[in-house]
Amino acid sequence: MTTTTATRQITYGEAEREALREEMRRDPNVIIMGEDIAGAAGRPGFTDAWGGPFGSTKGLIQEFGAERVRDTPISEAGFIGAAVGAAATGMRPVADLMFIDFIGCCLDQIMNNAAKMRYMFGGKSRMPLTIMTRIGAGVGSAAQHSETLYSMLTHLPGLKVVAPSDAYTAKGLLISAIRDDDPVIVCDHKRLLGRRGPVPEEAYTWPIGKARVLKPGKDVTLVGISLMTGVCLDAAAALAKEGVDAEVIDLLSLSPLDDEAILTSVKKTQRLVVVDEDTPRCSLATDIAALVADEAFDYLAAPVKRITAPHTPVPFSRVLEQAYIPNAQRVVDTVKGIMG
Amino acid sequence: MTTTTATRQITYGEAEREALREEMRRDPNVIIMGEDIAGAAGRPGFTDAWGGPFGSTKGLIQEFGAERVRDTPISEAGFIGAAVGAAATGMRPVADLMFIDFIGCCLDQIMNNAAKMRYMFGGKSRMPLTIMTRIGAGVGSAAQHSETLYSMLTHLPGLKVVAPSDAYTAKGLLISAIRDDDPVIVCDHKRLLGRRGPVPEEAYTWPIGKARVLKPGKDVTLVGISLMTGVCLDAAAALAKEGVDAEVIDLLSLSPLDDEAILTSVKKTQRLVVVDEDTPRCSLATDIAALVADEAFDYLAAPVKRITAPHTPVPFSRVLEQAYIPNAQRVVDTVKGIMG
Amino acid sequence: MAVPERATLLWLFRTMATIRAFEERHMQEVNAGKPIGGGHSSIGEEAVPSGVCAHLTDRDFVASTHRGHGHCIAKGVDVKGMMAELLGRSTGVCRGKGGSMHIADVSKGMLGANGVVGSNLPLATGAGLTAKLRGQGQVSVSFFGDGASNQGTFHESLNLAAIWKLPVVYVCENNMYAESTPVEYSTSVKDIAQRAASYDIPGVIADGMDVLDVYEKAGRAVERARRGEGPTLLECKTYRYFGHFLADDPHRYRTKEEEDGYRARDAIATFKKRAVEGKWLTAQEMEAEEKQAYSLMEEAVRFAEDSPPPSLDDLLTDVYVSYPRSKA
Amino acid sequence: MAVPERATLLWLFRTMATIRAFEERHMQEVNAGKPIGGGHSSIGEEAVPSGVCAHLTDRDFVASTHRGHGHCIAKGVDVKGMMAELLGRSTGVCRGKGGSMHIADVSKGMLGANGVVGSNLPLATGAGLTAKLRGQGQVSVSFFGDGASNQGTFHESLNLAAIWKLPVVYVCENNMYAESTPVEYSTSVKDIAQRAASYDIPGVIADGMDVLDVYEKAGRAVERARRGEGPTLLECKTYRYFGHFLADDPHRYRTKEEEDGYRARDAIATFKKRAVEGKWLTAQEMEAEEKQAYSLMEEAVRFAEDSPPPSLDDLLTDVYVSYPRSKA
Ligand SMILES: Cc1ncc(C[n+]2csc(CCOP(=O)(O)OP(=O)(O)O)c2C)c(N)n1
Ligand SMILES: Cc1ncc(C[n+]2csc(CCOP(=O)(O)OP(=O)(O)O)c2C)c(N)n1
Ligand SMILES: [Mg+2]
Ligand SMILES: [Mg+2]
Repeated sequence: MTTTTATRQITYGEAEREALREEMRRDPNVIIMGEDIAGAAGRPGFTDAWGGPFGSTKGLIQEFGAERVRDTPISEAGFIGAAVGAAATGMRPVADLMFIDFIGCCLDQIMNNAAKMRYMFGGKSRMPLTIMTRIGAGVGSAAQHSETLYSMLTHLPGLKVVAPSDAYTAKGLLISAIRDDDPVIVCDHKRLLGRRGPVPEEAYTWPIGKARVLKPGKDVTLVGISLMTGVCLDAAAALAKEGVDAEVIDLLSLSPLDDEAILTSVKKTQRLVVVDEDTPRCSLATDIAALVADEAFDYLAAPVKRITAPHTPVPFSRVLEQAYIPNAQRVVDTVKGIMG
Repeated sequence: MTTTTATRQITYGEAEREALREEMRRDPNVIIMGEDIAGAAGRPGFTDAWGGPFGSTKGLIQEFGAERVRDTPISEAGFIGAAVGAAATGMRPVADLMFIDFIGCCLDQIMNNAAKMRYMFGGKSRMPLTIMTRIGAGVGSAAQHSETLYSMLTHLPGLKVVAPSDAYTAKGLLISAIRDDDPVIVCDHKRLLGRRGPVPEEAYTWPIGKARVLKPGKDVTLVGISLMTGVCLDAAAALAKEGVDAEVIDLLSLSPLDDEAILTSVKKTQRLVVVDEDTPRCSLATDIAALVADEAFDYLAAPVKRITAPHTPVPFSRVLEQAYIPNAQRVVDTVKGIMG
Repeated sequence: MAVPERATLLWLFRTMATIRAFEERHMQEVNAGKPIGGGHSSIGEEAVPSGVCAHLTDRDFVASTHRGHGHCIAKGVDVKGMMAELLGRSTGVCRGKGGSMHIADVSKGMLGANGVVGSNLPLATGAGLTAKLRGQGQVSVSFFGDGASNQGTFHESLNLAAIWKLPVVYVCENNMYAESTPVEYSTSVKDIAQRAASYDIPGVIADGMDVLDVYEKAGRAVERARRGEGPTLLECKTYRYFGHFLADDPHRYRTKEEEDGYRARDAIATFKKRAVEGKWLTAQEMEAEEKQAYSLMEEAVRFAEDSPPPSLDDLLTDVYVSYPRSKA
Repeated sequence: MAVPERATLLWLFRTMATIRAFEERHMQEVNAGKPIGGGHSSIGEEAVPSGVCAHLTDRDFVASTHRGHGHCIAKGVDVKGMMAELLGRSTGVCRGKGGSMHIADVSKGMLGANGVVGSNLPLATGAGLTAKLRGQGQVSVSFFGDGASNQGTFHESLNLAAIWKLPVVYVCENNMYAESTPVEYSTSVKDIAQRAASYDIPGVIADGMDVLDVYEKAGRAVERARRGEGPTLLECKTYRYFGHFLADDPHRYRTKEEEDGYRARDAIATFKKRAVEGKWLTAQEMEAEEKQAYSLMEEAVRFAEDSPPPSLDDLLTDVYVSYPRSKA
């Protein structure tokens, strides 16, 4: 399940578009809603002007029409709440939240309605809602368009949260999210959207709650999330040259967490470094560190390390932004510090 | 600094009211805004009908008038955003968010404006904003009025977050919050509001970022937050009877975190149990566990334990709600499990 | 105004009487300390859910508020299951996990009471979207208060429903107060219906103390929605006789005279009088309905009290639980 | 319409010319790949900030949008510091930490561009509250787009300002598009000014391509605010000549003819023509102003390029940093 034999290479964004198209064909209840997901809404002669701010929905309106590929006004609480209401009444909506930084405009609908209805109603309702959103720094968009922030959503019971790391997992996780009867937030790193990778043409799922080992190793476990998985792989390659055999886990699902995969790895390697672009407090990084400090305590040979962004907003200036984002060198240095 | 010699006993809620009154007298820029904080707004003959849903602002409108003790419509994004704007332009507002569960209605204003402006503007602005809000389960209010949730706010850079545990710290921390030039969220547990304790009459501050040791001990460190501090003290008393000498740390500030206090204690006791009413993922509990698993690793003699609410919404039925909230017995059992 | 047919009149009366009996009985239980957490009584406002829901079937949707018992009853939710819910029993409509502020029965199209003011308007809008996409003439109703009309969700929802011509009726229950805050303080317009102008949709005012006026105007709004002509904002002027929640003393913010004025126009009493005068229904049959409503409540309380509370296992069901694994 | 006095006319022209020169120069830098992150050009819309801010002093407040360069310039923010900010230099008005979407200068009453659509309206409302409490006749202005008028914050802010009679002018820059979305799709009313009816406040439409019309109508709104009579909603119909952001090709969603129509009414060109015809200002002095504006931009770019980037220490300043201690 950790690899694909596909040879066709497409981008992460194209893989997601394929997932959407296949699921919309498969199930007429699947609809997409968001700002400029088609573009030029209602303007005669100008269909699909944008196809989504990141092109993720390009071409879908031609096939599925404006009822199912539905541009919205700038009203995040309104249209995401409407997606929640549609999901509660039998549709299977995908809502596009352009940037995760805008979560504060619609969090009430997500946390108080989408995440809680099934529980509050004693299990007598379903909430097959998917929210796609974009995370991460590195493109010069500064403090209000560069957050990672998935830790905040992972904190909330009732939500599932995933963060694909490449085109293959992007398609598989998005299909799983759409088919899931609980609300799922899909966090796409903006710097992954254009990256190519092998993707099968047919529909397939990547199970929500399942991490994968991208590189086996015996000396230290590196857990990466989203873009940081690549940083871990780079660091592992550099470490290999210095004789350190790192195992790289690509987390993929933040909630539920694949604690088995993490614990199994750490019990073998006895060392853990979590690499997380989110800010450090009450984060995925602390979450995984705490898990291991409890359940793999007897196996640990060194302090559990976290490499994260600093506890600050994202700065604009390129030199600062680059310093903000965790990189392979920091991982290498940290690993060396605990290899003792 | 950990105790007071005051003998006068007042409730936690009264202590906060005193803090507000004293700060409003001291600084004409201090204003309070919120729903029903006076009540019967604009109705001739009916001043101060409520004095706040929890009575925290009772009597203030008589002394300071409706301009400074300002009832608001139900518009959390609007009035909390207005408090942010007022703070950016020279006022020192205290905004009342009735329950932390409503944070999703106004989070954008808090996370994108209040928390980031100082940083985004290169340090050229101040944000002396205080937000008072209520947390915690146990009063039968179910899923949308019982959340603890401070972990989510602690995650956000630029915000300070405090959670007093008694009347004394409630007054001292609220005064510190009001005088602080950064935004501070004060989380009051609804079940603490009516509890009495000794409180000095004059104004005093409890420093933000400072925990306190409420009971020294040598065998295990219990970290409590808000209502859970009392749970830790109860557990410590029960453990003492069984010969286990627990140290109880009352966290008080969630952001910034008093990591020195925690590390010093754990280096002595070699064992840590964090007791946190918030849900478990990406929480204060994991945050503190991760800190210790990194920086006090060499001192640890046992797995780092967290006792939290389960990863579910808060249930209504009393039997379920009681099972939801961490209690002293769970702490005792957990400590015994790691004393071996 | 045309008088509705007899079956409708009887339904309207029975529904109002059932709501009142339910609220009174619940209040009694709360005062006896039984369900913790209290609740928000809708006594005085019975005409609104009754007059509106008379036009709906189980296939239509309602999204409700913290003051939601009346909406549930008018939407056909089982009264015994409701009472069991409020007493936290496993036989409750939400198996005891929701309580008063989250009482729901999706199988009846009742999408839940809601503890967050203004939070239900987008939900109802989304249910309206489902209705539109399904194309089977379903309608969605949002009930919300005067206070809620100042939330941003009001604006966003009405705009969405207007541009998409969704079959939604936005029913503002203007009972003049949001907690202790008078509507003339909180709200920049005299009539909330006036705000329909911001969306180019009809804004209609009904007398919320007159079930036939509500019935008639809601009927027009529902028909418009079913015809695919889009949303309506229907403001019903009404009054809650008791405090915001059961422990609230409303005389801290309003006069006894004001209350008396509304009680003198009590929707149930007025209807009875007119029905007898107009010979629509007899006093006897209406009294029988009322008696029946109260005895139903006895039965409901007995049912609830005979039911077990949820089992501790229920704490962790109805949500995927990932962490800590099986340890909560 | 009375023609403003000569100094005002000159200020209006100079401000419009400076905004355009700034935007053009910035676009040039972006196209050369210098500042990453791009930016949102306000070319075509210069008349709006110019006509509004002509009535303000440094003691008044402005809260701005993602398309904020023009608002900054009209509010008197130093152009060199702005250019340095956009190029990420330590001499930027935000020391390089904010960038285009968060450019600000609180000392000039400029409370920041804002990257979240609709997020500035509550801020401006709060600044209006400060003004009201201070009682010194200060005024607060929120600029926002047609798209932003569908956000809940619009509704909540205007209601608050109306009930509290705050001295705020809400200026809607209706440029007919929110990204690629036409206003007639997103918005349930023909004129956004119509939404003033929801708050019982004046709703005024100005021709955003005519600086004198904006100047006159904004003047009335500002005076009303200064007199303590409360807020105004002022809709300025305008147009952005370029894409939503600099890489956006607007011909994917609008016609060349539509663009040409607006360009034919270009605010700067029209003003020049009228000023010469009316003998308010000479062509020479206006050309001198324009030249001056372009050479100021040369200077600004040079200043920026000669300035160092922030030091790495700046990453952790201007925010309390608690964790991880000094390790980031
Ligand atoms: C977002 C939010 N803010 C505040 C509250 C607290 N609260 C509960 S009911 C209520 C008043 C609601 O007034 P209205 O909408 O008029 O409904 P009514 O109670 O009169 O039926 C308030 C402020 C809440 N539940 N949710
Ligand atoms: C809350 C939020 N949603 C979406 C966006 C993405 N976005 C940035 S600008 C914009 C369009 C804004 O349109 P309008 O308010 O008309 O302003 P204009 O760009 O036309 O000046 C959108 C959707 C955002 N920045 N914030
Ligand atoms: Mg009301
Ligand atoms: Mg626009």
